[in-house]
Amino acid sequence: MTAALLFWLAGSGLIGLAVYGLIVNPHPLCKLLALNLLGSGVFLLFGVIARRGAAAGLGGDPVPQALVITGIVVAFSATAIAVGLLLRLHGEAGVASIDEEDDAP
Amino acid sequence: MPLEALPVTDSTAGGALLVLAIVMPAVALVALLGLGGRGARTIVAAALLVQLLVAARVALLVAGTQAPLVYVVGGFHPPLGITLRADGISALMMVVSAVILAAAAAFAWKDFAQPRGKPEARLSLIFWSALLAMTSALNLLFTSTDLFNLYVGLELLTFAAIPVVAIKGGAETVRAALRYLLFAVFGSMLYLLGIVLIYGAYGTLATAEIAAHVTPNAATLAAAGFVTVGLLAKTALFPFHLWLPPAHAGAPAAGSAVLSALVVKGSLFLLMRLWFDTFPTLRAPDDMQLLALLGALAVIIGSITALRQQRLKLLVAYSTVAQIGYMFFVFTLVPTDAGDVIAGTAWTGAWLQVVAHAFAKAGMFLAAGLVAEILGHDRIRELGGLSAKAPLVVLAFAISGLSLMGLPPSGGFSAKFMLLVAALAEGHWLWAIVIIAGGVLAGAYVFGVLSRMMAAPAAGVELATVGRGRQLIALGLALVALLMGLLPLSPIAFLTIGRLP
Amino acid sequence: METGFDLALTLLLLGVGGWSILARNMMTAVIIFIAYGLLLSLAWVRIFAIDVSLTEAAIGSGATGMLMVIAAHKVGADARRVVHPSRAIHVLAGIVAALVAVGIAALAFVLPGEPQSLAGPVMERLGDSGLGNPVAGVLFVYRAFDTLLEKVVLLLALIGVWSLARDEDWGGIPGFRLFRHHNSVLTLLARSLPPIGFVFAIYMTWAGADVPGGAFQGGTVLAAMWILVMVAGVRKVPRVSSPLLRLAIVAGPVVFLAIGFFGFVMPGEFLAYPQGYAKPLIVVMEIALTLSIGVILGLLIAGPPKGEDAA
Amino acid sequence: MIPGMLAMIVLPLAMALLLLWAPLRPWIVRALGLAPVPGLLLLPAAWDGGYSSVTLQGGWSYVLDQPGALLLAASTLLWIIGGFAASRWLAGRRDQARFALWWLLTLSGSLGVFVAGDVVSFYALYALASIPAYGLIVFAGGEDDLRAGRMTLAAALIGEGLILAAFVLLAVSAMGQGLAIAAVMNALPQSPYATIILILVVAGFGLKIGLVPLHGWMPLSYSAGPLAATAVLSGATSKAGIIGLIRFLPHDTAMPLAGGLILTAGLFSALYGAVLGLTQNNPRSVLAYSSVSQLGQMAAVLGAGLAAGMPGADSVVAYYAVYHVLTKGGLFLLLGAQAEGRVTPTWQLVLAGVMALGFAGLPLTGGALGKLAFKDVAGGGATGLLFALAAVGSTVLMLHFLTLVRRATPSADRASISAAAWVGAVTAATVLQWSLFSAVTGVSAAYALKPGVIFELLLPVVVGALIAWALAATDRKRPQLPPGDISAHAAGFIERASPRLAGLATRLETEMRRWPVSSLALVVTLIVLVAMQALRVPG
Repeated sequence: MTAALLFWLAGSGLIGLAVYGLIVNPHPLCKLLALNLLGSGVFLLFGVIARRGAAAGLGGDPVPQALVITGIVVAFSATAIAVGLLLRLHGEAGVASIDEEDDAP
Repeated sequence: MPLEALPVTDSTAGGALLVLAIVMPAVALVALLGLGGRGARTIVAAALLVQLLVAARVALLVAGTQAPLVYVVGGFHPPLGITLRADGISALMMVVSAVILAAAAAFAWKDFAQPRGKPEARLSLIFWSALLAMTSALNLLFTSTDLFNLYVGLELLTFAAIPVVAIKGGAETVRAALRYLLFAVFGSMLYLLGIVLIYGAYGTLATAEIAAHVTPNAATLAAAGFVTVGLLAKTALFPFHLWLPPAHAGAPAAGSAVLSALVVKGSLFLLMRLWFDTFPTLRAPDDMQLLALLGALAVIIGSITALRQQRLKLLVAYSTVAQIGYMFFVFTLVPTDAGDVIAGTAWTGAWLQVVAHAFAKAGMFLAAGLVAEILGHDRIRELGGLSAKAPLVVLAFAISGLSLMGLPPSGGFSAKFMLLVAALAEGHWLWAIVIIAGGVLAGAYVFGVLSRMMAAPAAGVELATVGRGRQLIALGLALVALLMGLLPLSPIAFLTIGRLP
Repeated sequence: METGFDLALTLLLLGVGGWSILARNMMTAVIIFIAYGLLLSLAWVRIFAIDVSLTEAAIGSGATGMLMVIAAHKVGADARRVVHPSRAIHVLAGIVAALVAVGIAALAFVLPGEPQSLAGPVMERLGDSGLGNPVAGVLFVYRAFDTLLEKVVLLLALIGVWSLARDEDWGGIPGFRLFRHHNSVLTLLARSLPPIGFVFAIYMTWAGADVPGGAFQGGTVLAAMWILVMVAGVRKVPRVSSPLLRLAIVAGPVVFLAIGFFGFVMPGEFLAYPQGYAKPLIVVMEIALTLSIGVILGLLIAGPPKGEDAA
Repeated sequence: MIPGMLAMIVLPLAMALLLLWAPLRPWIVRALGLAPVPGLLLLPAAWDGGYSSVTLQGGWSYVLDQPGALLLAASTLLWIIGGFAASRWLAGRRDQARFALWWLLTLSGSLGVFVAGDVVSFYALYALASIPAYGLIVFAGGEDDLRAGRMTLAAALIGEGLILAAFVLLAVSAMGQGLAIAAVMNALPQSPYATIILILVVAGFGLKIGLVPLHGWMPLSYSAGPLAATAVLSGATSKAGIIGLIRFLPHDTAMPLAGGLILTAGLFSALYGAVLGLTQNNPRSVLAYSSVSQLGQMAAVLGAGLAAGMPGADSVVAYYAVYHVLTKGGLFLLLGAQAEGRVTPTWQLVLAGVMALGFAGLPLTGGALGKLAFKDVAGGGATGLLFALAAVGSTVLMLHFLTLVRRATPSADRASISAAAWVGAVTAATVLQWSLFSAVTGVSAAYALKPGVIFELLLPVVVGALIAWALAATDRKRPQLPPGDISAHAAGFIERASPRLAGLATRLETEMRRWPVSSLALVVTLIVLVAMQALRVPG
């Protein structure tokens, strides 16, 4: 079970990194990347919880695993819309920025 | 250690209606995409009509049996499967959202028409699909009892709202949509983290099972924190409202109406559901002061900012920021001992605020949309001549404003009065002062706009004519908010049907 | 030995993840993120979640990575033009992020009591459905409602991306934001790989009922093949208004909904399967879904329709 | 009675609604004087002193008692006279409908508030009487009008807020006993919030009646806007504050301290208004200060009644107010008639002088009867002396007003309010006052004709006249103060400071709306929320 513990720590660290990046990285694409990292960290924690619940001859609890799959698809959908939006914004404004005041002249 | 099993709740008569409420819009959405946008409006009209009937039937059944409707999807009981459940507040919100969605659709009927004989139009396909998805997502949020299923519902709602915001194109609205999406996804990730912890602690995602076993251990407290904060981001409570004003001001009028009236309420509903029904024993009104504090800041700063807006739609959007604030007092104002008169008063006041704001704000956004159409702009300084040209629009704005100001008779007054009674009875003087001050500020911004509307038109301004039907829709929604004020000022029993403990 | 591997993997994940956050160049950040995704799928294998590992590799790293590479290619130059927040914000963000990370990490040691698991109940009733893969069981039997809604989410993502088309381009061809190479090797690959990929995708889907795999993994393979064909210019890209394309998009959800509603008739519950027919129905549904998912993923990556000339 | 009460509230609202239909607009504008007519049905109640009430579905209730009926009678007549004057003044003007809309809304509230029987109805009708007045004041759209309108609206909204707080506390005190005014007032003496409720009631309604130092908005407000509107606002709607004090000060319990304080505040207002009014050169502003003084006397009498626990004070004050409703309205209408461009005939000046001195208690006027009626409540001794001093002040102030009226150069405004309007109003005041005296006091009106009584009433007037003569004779330049004096200064300060405060709030909002700040705040909120919860749970 050390793997589970190690990956829990990895997940926590990844969430911390992602939160940091989400706050300070100004470009929406970087924020999007941070969000995906945040998502993967959360999913990893769920995976560890699944692993803790190994029983009935399975290596992990299948319910969280199935939920993570759904979660990954939902996160991907968000990414697709966000990429569409930021490319359109880039096309319209010349630069994709999320705060008006971040548009450096 | 498996948790001790709760008595199994089976589907009740009429429970299948809940499935229909969620799945029928999805069926319509699939049909819309598959058949192309050409039959879009027919499909939407049918779907929303079904929605109205289903919601009304659900409300009648809940009121008739005085018990919640339950549907166990696929026959698999929790914790394996998912159960849908409609209690009093679910039924109320289902009816409210069905009515407002239908009104918004009727309002948008011409704007998003598919030109006859032309190839499928983008506006038509996108707008109607998004509206259908919203319907489905809202009903899911109102009835699901599975935390992960609710997560899917939250995302569905956000993804349905994004195209409505971005549909007009233009850098401003696209940026608004992007802000909204990124911040909302941030929120949902935090929510998801919370439910991961809950699953880790309790091995189930069903709200009833969690409520029965919840203990205030570290994991649960952290989970509650994550879930709450995630939902705050989606509800746009100050200072997490960064996305709301540009998004709600940038969408087409019917879209803004639905976004402000219903979409922000989806996550708020879930937040209330969680604290009152899922972690009832965890909620200590004193710890919730933080939420009340943010709510108070929202009321004051949102109202002042609204007062200083130059554009009507932004003013209305900031008014939403302020009005959301009132709803967050409920977490402190409802005492923990159930059955208390004060508890019933605060609870009823909060739901009246949710519903009255939904109708008033929908009416106001539709009126603001008509204003922009008549004048060709929505600069508040140049609203002159409206009252002569379109008195019904001004009337709709005024009546909605009455409810937002909290003057009787209106739902807004009843809500505010009951929240005030609860606040003062429990000695929350500060919150009472904020609620009253918010009403004064709302009076100032509503009156500021009304007096401009009444002014003489500037010379040489061409005013367009808008259809009587759409004016009446805006007016009708505002009147609902007004008529709610005729309800007696006492706790409403319907709102407590089927509440857990 | 194994612990050493896990430790190394943990450190790598944190290092690579951190690098992708801190990298100044967006393209670098995105490419590192793809590498991170592959490392992550390795981690998923280590905690016995093969289905998740495949999904992570296909969607989390593959499809997401592809979208981000396209975006970084277009907007990479923005990096010089955006304004960074002040140092104070950096410091505060660092502090709160560290607090959150430490807080969550600490929970590992205090998760209450014995681990909770639904593995037992899942296996107990899995036999009724005839499926061999418990994850597929959860996705298509116990929590099929989630999965159904997730398909709606996917459709909505497509609507969201399409909503960004300009009105005059509507009905046109999804603008492949990829560079069009008329390159013989690519053409050769585009002609030879798809049949193999197609068979592989169907196999993954069909096998998903019993062993790790399923509609999503299959769909991703299908999408990859389709994109390859389009990029190489071997087949024309269909218009978004094409009825055939629309049919492919909704096929999966339609079959899913139809089976769901049939449940009302037999055995009498929405999204329940008639006794003994669960597995065949699920396989049919999964095949339809694979097709739809493949097309939708391809379209999501392709982006909103562009004018004739841009295609 | 009951249909009358409802018709009185609903008819103006219905007429306002009909304004939506363009073809009807000219007719409604012409019929403004008919809108208050249902109120006439309730006139008899002023004499018979009966009590009737009705409770509608949803707890809305309406009552008619003598104080309400007295105020209602005078206000209805003033609104009718004012309505016809306004219709005539509006003839041929642009934006007639807009004026009519605000007029009708104010009318509905102004009369309705006298019969409101439950807290919610009262609050609604009070708001209707106060807030739409804004539209009347800013009607012409001049810079001064807008400022006056803003001040009035601010005072009205803040007053609403104070009253709402008082009402909610009353509802909390009477939890479970309904929201009828009688029920909540029953619970007041035992309420733990009694003190604060009284403070809120006095401050809230004090704002409406310009109780010093809450009077700053009144001279500004009465100096702006069309005179027909000022007439009804100063005469009728200001009495919403009086009925508020009547309804929401306790009746049956003697509260010496609270009553004494209100008495003091009222008397201070009475003297303050009389003296400070002399610093004004605009006749409208002078009349406003006179209102401050007169309404202050009414508050003082109510305070004296509360201190002594005399329920009869309500009717007496309402009776005294009757004269003020019609005469104050009448004097504003006089200014409107005067502006017509003709020199005011001497008989009109004399009549106006007599009626204006009625405020000081000139014998045989209606005002003198009012003062006789409240003499018992007000008491003698030092208080009586102060009331007499107020009468002296009123005399000086009204003579100052007459000088201004005589000197006034008719303005170029093509206003045309007929002199019949103001003469009608003051006549109605006198007739009502004489015919009601015995019904209210139980003493025959002949009492007012006794030489001793006449002498007592005449004394302050004579003293006042002498002071006025002395002031005129010294020919010293009188100090000038801006309308609203210190209170206007304070309001001006707030007016200048509030944009800065609001600017601060919006800057804060802009800052919080930046992504890094907002997202940082989100995570901080998370940490604080979890920490708070964790600290509460031991371990």
